[in-house]
Amino acid sequence: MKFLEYKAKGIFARYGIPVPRGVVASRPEEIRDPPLRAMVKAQVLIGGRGKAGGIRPADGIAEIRDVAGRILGMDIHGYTVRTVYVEERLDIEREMYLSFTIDRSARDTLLIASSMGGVEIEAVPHEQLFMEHVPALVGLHPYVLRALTRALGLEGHLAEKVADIARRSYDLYRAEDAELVEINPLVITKDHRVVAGDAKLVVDDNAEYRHLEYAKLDQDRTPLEEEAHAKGITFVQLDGDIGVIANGAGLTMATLDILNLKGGKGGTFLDLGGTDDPDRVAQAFEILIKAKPSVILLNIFGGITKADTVAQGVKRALDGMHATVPVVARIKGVNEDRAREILKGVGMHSADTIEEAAELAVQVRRGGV
Amino acid sequence: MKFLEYKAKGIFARYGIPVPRGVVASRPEEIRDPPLRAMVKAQVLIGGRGKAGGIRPADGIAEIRDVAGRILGMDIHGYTVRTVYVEERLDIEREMYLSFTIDRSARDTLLIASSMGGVEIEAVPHEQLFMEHVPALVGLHPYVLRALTRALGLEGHLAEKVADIARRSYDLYRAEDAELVEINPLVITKDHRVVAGDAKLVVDDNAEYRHLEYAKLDQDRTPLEEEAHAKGITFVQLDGDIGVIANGAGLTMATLDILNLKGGKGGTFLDLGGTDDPDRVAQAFEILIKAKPSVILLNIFGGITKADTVAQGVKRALDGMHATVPVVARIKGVNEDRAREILKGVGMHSADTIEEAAELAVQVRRGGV
Amino acid sequence: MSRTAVLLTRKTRLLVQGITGHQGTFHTRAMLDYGTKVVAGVRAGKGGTKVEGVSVYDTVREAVATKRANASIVFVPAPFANDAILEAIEGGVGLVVVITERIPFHDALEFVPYARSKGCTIIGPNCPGIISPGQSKAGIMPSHIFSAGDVGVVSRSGTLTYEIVNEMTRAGFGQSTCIGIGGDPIIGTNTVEALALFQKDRATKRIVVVGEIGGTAEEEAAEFIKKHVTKPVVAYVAGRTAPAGKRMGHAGAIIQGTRGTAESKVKAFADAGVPVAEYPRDAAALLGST
Amino acid sequence: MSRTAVLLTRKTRLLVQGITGHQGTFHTRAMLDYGTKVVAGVRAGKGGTKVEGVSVYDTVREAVATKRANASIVFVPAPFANDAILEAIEGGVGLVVVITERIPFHDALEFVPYARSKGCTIIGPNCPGIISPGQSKAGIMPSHIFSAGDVGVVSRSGTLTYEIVNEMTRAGFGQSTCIGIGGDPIIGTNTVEALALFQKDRATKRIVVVGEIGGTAEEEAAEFIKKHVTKPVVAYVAGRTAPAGKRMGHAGAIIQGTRGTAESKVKAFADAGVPVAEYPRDAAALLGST
Repeated sequence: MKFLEYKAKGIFARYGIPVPRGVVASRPEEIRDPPLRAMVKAQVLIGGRGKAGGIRPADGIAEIRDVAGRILGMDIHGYTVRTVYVEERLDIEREMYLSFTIDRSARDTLLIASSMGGVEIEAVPHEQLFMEHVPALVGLHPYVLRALTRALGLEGHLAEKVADIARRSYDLYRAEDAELVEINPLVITKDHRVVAGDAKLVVDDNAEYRHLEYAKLDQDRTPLEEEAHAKGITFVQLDGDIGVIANGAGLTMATLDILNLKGGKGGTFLDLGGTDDPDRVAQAFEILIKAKPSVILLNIFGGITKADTVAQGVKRALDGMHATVPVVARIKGVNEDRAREILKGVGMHSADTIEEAAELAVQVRRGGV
Repeated sequence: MKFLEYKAKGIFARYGIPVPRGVVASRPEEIRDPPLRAMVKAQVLIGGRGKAGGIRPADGIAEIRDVAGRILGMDIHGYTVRTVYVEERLDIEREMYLSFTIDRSARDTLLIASSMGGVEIEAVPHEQLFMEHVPALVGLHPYVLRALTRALGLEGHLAEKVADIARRSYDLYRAEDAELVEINPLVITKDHRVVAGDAKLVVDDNAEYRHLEYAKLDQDRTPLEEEAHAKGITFVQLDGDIGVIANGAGLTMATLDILNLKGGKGGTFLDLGGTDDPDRVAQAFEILIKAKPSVILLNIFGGITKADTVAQGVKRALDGMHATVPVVARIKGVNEDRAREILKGVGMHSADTIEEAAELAVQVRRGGV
Repeated sequence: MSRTAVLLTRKTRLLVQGITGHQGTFHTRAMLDYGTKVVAGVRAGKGGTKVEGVSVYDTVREAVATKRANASIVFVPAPFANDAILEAIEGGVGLVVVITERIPFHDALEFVPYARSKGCTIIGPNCPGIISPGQSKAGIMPSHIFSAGDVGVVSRSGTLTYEIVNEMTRAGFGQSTCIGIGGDPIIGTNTVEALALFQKDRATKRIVVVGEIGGTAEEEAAEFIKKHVTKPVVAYVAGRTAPAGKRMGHAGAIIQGTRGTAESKVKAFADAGVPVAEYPRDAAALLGST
Repeated sequence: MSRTAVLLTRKTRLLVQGITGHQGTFHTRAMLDYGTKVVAGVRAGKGGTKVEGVSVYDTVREAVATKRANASIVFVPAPFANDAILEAIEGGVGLVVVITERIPFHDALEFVPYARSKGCTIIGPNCPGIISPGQSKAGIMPSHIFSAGDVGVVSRSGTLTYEIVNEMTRAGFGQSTCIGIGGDPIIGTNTVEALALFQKDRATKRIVVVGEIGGTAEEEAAEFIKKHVTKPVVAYVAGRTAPAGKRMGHAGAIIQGTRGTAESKVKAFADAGVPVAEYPRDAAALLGST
């Protein structure tokens, strides 16, 4: 789960992390009582807003509304700006970087900090990064914070403030099941406050059941992905036109790769998982059909999965939606012959291997079959 | 740090563990608004109150005051009752046992429970005990509580209540740096409440700095031990008459043992620790002299400890208190010759080994020297 | 005759946590049919009953004490899985196979290092389990596609592995042990650790690594192979066409910025002298040329 | 010539945490004088300074990176000791000797198992440290009473051990390594673990165990000796006259109910065929007859 900046900042504030004062709006005239020396910031779930012109200064209510009006509706890397955040403009003395994230290799949490803030962390040279693991079994102890503030060259009150923000960020990271808590830039103002200039928060989708309050947030999903998510279906929209559906994430990825090697391009990643419940299969196919693929490529390798009930689900969806989209299927599993029978009834093309199925799908798309 | 029952129950209540309603008093006439069906309970830091007659039922204010008057001032295993706790008398359906304590061998926390409550846990047969470790690194998880309530033969609401009390007891154990959190009996009342019938709490002395609010509690110490504790001196009063002082806990114990083998009996355990600061030594000796020993046996094995400054401290204390108690000393360490000189000046007897020193102390005590 | 294998042999005494659920019951039957010594099931409140002829206990400790179980397979739903896994670790089993998917990784950040500190091996979470063909299966994979042999297989995915193993079996390359290490970002046994086990195992002569996008497990595996693996290794990497920033089904299968791409993984294997199959079925063919 | 020893040898590169304190500075000098390779000190805020010629760093990580320290000795006061110990463990040293006394045992309940999970050995807390005579000292014991030899000494106490070792040295029984395991209830390395190290160590031919009342370390040691120790062992137990329920100086030296008595410990040793000295000085004499 990703969070728009203003929502992330709301959560940060709950943990006592200082954030600038701000107001949110989806139309210029909604902006009331904003900070009068402001930054107007596009709220989109993608980086690079600043360079794209999505973050601009404005002074006074009139200019703020004017600038907001120009930012609202902008397209930033494919994302339409529907919300702006009008925030107190900070007098920046120094910008730093601070984040907690998961280190998969070390199977541990990684604290990353840098005295180079306000830029993409990937662009910061390795020797400019402070990195320290924070093991979940013992938690964040003062020695890490001492090393952190030392690496940032901070002393006295500023060191204490940054250490405190780091401690609170880690609490947030743990308690909110975050994958990423990032403050970039972490700003020292000219009047010696330490404030989260930006706030990025990504929460583990698998922990949604522990944070039901987040379930309805704006997500980085297309409307169809959102619909699939609501139904518990693993679905990603891609930029090709062949609808790929398979069982298992790895197999679905491999099917897309093979399709590509055969000259086709996948328009969907749809992982049926282990299900052979015809109702679930039908639901998944409905999503798939709504994605308007030119052809559907179905690849089931079901050692245990019952192929015939999968086929029933496919048939049910095609019939129910009066869909005429051609289906190329490669089905292996229990009752695979019966499955082929059922799908032949809806005009399905059949293949023995993924490779053949992929080739066939490409041919069908070209109108060659 | 040990706690009188009513103080322990106050802390238990803070953690949401149900305790009976009660009032505390040090004189019968102080008892106001007590539960009218009551148990009057002697508040002493020693077990076996019940058998000694320190816990008695009483009904109505008159009888309660009368019974309290008889309990106050009682001597229970050497402890004078200065406080009574007048508590709601429970209608007991069942008594159980629950505790969290430290398991030194396993270097872990041990949860002990039994469906035999209200008796000394040492007397309960091993097969009647439920025991499960609770590792600090991961904490108390539901599987432990499920096993616990199952072992106690509980189901439904009662199981939930007991699991909840166990969870809260563990929280208390961790947060209060407890060595022991014991509820014995843990009572199920006839109206299906689950209540801590008694409450025992022992907090790690080493964690006193994290719990300064406990520093002034009644402790299981003699007044002289209390005085020593306040001065940071490690001192235990024993029932012999020879004042033993040494440096290091193990060496002090060994000195007491050797004294015993030589026919003497130690009256004090006084561990000087690593200090050779004459002021600290003098303070320790003052405590020792107040214990009125017939002889003092001083044993210093100081590889690094400066023997002469230790001797200066001894002299200062003896001079300052005009004490005439004979001192037998065995001193090894830096400047040990100079130390002997100093102590010879105050009439000290000197020995080369602990064994000789112990023998000499016994002789001196018998007037043989 | 006793054969060696990695982690799981015919002697392994398995208990099933969550045996009374649909999946638990179904796969208990399937594992029994395969010859796995499923000695006990665990489900609080169902102690004393039987599932597929297997005695059910209320706690892991009872199951271990009564039936000398030394491994566990976990089917318990995600919200209760952490508890079940800790119960298994504390109960003293040496191997815990976690089938459950969608466990929050913050839970794994605790139970994975804790298991390690107790000398307990975790496989998964979110994995198909482990099978030593002809000996035992602690997992949900279709048994009939496997055959006993000398190829060790380590994989981040389920059905894709079945596809590859099926082809291997048809081509005559039987398997010593197949470990589905799982598709989550935090897993108990990673690719490098599985490789180390196969390198040591006498029954394993060759190794297949099935990787996918996300993280750097394959890059680390390639590095490890260069330094420590003397047995021939072939690899397949899924997700060559996956876009950046999208989670491809597995919680761990995501390209983040420029990290975790298939190109990087394929290149790392190539640099380590590990042939990488273009199509899944080619893995078996590549094995033939090692 | 390189000699074996337990845990600490002349090659050990020691860092001192809390080097700028009175005790830290004093014992840094003493350890240097003994020949210990004290390669660095750590004290936050004092990085860049020197103590007794030893470079001080702000963090353990810097000290390890710059000076390749592989062991640490902790003099940091109790309220900050947990933090210092965790810093040492995470900093990657393999041995942490904790001199600090009065550390709450709830802290030790965390750092002791955590150290173990990271393959780090903790000695202490509340201990005099460890010395391999003639090689190195990571501790606060008076150096001059020790002599190199073949007796391993494990002890829960400080000065009492000096007394015993002094007598051993006079009687010609030099020591391979002496480990003061500490007087706290929760310690990083216990008597059994020290015995296991001595049993394995080629430089150790005989062993002295110095025990005291409280807990069951000696009973477990006796059991372990019976089963696993082939080298001769003699013992001493302090506290035969200690009353029940009183803490005798060490946090761990307390008879609780009927548990932890000297009688029980002496009996356990006798049952295991371990001679128990009546007087501390007798330990040396008993060694002569083993």
